[in-house]
Amino acid sequence: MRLSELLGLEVVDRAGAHVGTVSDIRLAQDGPPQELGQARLRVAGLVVSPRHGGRLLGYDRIPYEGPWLIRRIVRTYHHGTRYVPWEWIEDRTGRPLRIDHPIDAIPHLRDLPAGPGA
Amino acid sequence: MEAPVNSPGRAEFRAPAGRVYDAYLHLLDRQIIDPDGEMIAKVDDVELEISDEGVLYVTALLTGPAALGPRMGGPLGKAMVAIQARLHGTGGPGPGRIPYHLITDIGSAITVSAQPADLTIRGLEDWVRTRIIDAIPGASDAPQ
Amino acid sequence: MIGRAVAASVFVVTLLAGCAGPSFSHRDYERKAAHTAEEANAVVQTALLTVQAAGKRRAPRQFLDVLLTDAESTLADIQASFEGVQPPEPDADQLRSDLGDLLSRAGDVLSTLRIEVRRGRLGALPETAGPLTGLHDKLEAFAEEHR
Amino acid sequence: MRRFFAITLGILTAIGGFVDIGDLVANALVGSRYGFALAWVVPVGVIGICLYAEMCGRVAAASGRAVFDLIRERLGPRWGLGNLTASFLVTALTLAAEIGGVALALELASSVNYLLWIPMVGFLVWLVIWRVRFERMEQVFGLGGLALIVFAVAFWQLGPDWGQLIHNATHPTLEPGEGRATYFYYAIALFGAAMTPYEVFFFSSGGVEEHWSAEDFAVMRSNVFIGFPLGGLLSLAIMGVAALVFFPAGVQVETLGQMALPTALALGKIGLAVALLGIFAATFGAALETGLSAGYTVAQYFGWQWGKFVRPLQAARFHLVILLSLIAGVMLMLTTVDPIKVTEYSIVFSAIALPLTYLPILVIANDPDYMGEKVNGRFANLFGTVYLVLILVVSAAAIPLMIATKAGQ
Repeated sequence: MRLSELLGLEVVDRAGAHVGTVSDIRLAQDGPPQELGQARLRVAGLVVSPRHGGRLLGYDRIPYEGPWLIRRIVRTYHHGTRYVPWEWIEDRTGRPLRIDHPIDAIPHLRDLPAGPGA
Repeated sequence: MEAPVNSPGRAEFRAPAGRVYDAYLHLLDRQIIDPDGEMIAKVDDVELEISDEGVLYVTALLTGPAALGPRMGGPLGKAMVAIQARLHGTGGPGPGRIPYHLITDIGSAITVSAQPADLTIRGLEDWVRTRIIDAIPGASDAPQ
Repeated sequence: MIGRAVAASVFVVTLLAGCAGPSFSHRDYERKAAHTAEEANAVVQTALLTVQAAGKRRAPRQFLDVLLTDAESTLADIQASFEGVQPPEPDADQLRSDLGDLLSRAGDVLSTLRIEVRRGRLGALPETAGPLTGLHDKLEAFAEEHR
Repeated sequence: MRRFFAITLGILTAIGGFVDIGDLVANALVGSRYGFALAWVVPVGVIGICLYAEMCGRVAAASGRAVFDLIRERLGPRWGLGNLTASFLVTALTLAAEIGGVALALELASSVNYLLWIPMVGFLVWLVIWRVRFERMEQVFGLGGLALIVFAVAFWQLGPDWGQLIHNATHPTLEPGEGRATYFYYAIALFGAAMTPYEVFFFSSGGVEEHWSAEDFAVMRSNVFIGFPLGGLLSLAIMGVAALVFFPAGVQVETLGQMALPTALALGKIGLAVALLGIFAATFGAALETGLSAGYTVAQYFGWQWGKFVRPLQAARFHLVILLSLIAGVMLMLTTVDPIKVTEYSIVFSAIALPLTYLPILVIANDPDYMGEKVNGRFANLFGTVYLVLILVVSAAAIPLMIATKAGQ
């Protein structure tokens, strides 16, 4: 499958409540090492935003400061973005993607200890 | 390195160890270059494969109109895929494919350990080179 | 269907507006005349400045040729555009012929200037351009009066 | 001397923004129509382009990535394609106009009709892009364009009343009969020209062509802080002589010949010859800048190999895009469309391209992934934000004002 097929998918919680849409996919390089090149890269989880669009600027994740005004606008727009670990998804082929936890149990992205690249 | 995340009232999970990338932010739409800095293509999409344990692994970078078209969507996206399917060169009708194991660095560009000539992903470049540009005198000279 | 009808009627209205041209009252016509005089005056001024450069041997023939040819054709365009406007009533005819006369005389001088430049008689230009100064004043007065 | 040659990229880039064919005539027109009442726009534009050229130069030196890489990466393929379409149209239309502009300059020197020069000019532009090394190209045409300094000399020779001039520039008033909408239309046109997007495409790609690295920040900065103010100065000088010669006479400058006339009046044949040389070099330089930028934008969006630092054979699609743009430009000019009008209409596409170009630059100049230690400071972010807001306002106002004033009539 292609990575872009996951982007924009709707995500619902155990009870069917709307969580948001997939706005990015977090990859982790902790797979088994290979003969050549780098360790394998696996899908670790989904970044799920309650809003569409505007996601590429990266302000909702990278801890960088940036111009104050743009940071405020983007972070306000993406307020409530959550992180769904890949293993929480019950049925990876079903649409929408359903999580085996209630919405309140899904952590907010901003509460995660370290951003990507850390 | 695995650190459990505990948020009050929330379920626990294991935060990923090792390097972490956000695919859209760090991988998609970045420039792919060879070790000498020659530009090869853009990361137009990424191929994922599911393992027996249900883990999705990145298996290749996809390039060219057949990869970009579906992301673009709409009639334009369809046209890109159709044109690629009709005019494909040595690479076949699908997108260009750079296997994951060739990647040596993920930074502001993605470096792969292969020469562009060894990857069958540049059908149009080859066609333009041999049919048009090579026919113009001075095409293989360094500028003076 | 409705969308197409609307588009068609917009198209027709645009077409009619383009063909019929604006309808002029006497005052509109007068304003148009004053505006034409102003535009013509700018051309005359440019020609005078060009001749000034020529008189002091400050510019080569090719350059003067381009500027004076431009001035001549611009003035011809201005005149043609004014003469294309229908005077609203007989008492506008005087206005039309007064301005037309000034424009024709300026046009004649510009033509002579262009001919002399192409013959390389740069020294003669200031004398040939002599009447332009008077025409400039008259055009200015005309524009002032009818503004 | 070597140090001086190192800043020619900045000068050549600025020429495309401040004194290309459209701006040569627009500056003179504004001077002839408004005197010094619009002179304040030029420094405002110079500061804006300096800010953003410095940012994208820093990104290029730190990461080796040029501006359209950043646009595609942060805006994604769709918005990126929208910007590509608008930017490419601005650039290609300007390229066509510059070909016409070089031909008009040759007409002034030879009195041979400009239409006859157009195919030859198109071929020469292509030949320079095809064969001449990037550094040599920027030295010849960047320094040649500096001949326009003759307008500053002419301005001084015409002996303006400096006190009055400064008063008029700092207390702008409108002549009776001049509308505010038209005044702001020209203010926007001048500002838009100063910040025209192909300047940052060319400047950042030129940095990559010259293999800038993290050690070259000083060279990059001197390019920015000398090159663009010089461009602004040339632009002000042209506006100034027109204000002195044509404004009192009530003439509105509309042709390249009128624009050059004051140098003949003030300095004679030598002055005029230098001015024509400067106009030729500046329009030719702008043609090279826009021609290359047409190739840079498309190649960077799609990830193709680009640049003059490799042999043409290694960047086949890049050279094909340039070749096709040049052919299209020559054909457009041969329809006898007025080159100066063409640049006026390209402002419509600029309105779309400007914010979509400058936003990603501002964002990535803050991204430590790209920049390491060299991320924007507070100053750059504060003024970058102010200018981004200004660009948004200008973009929103450009098209309505253009329609309302019938492009400044």
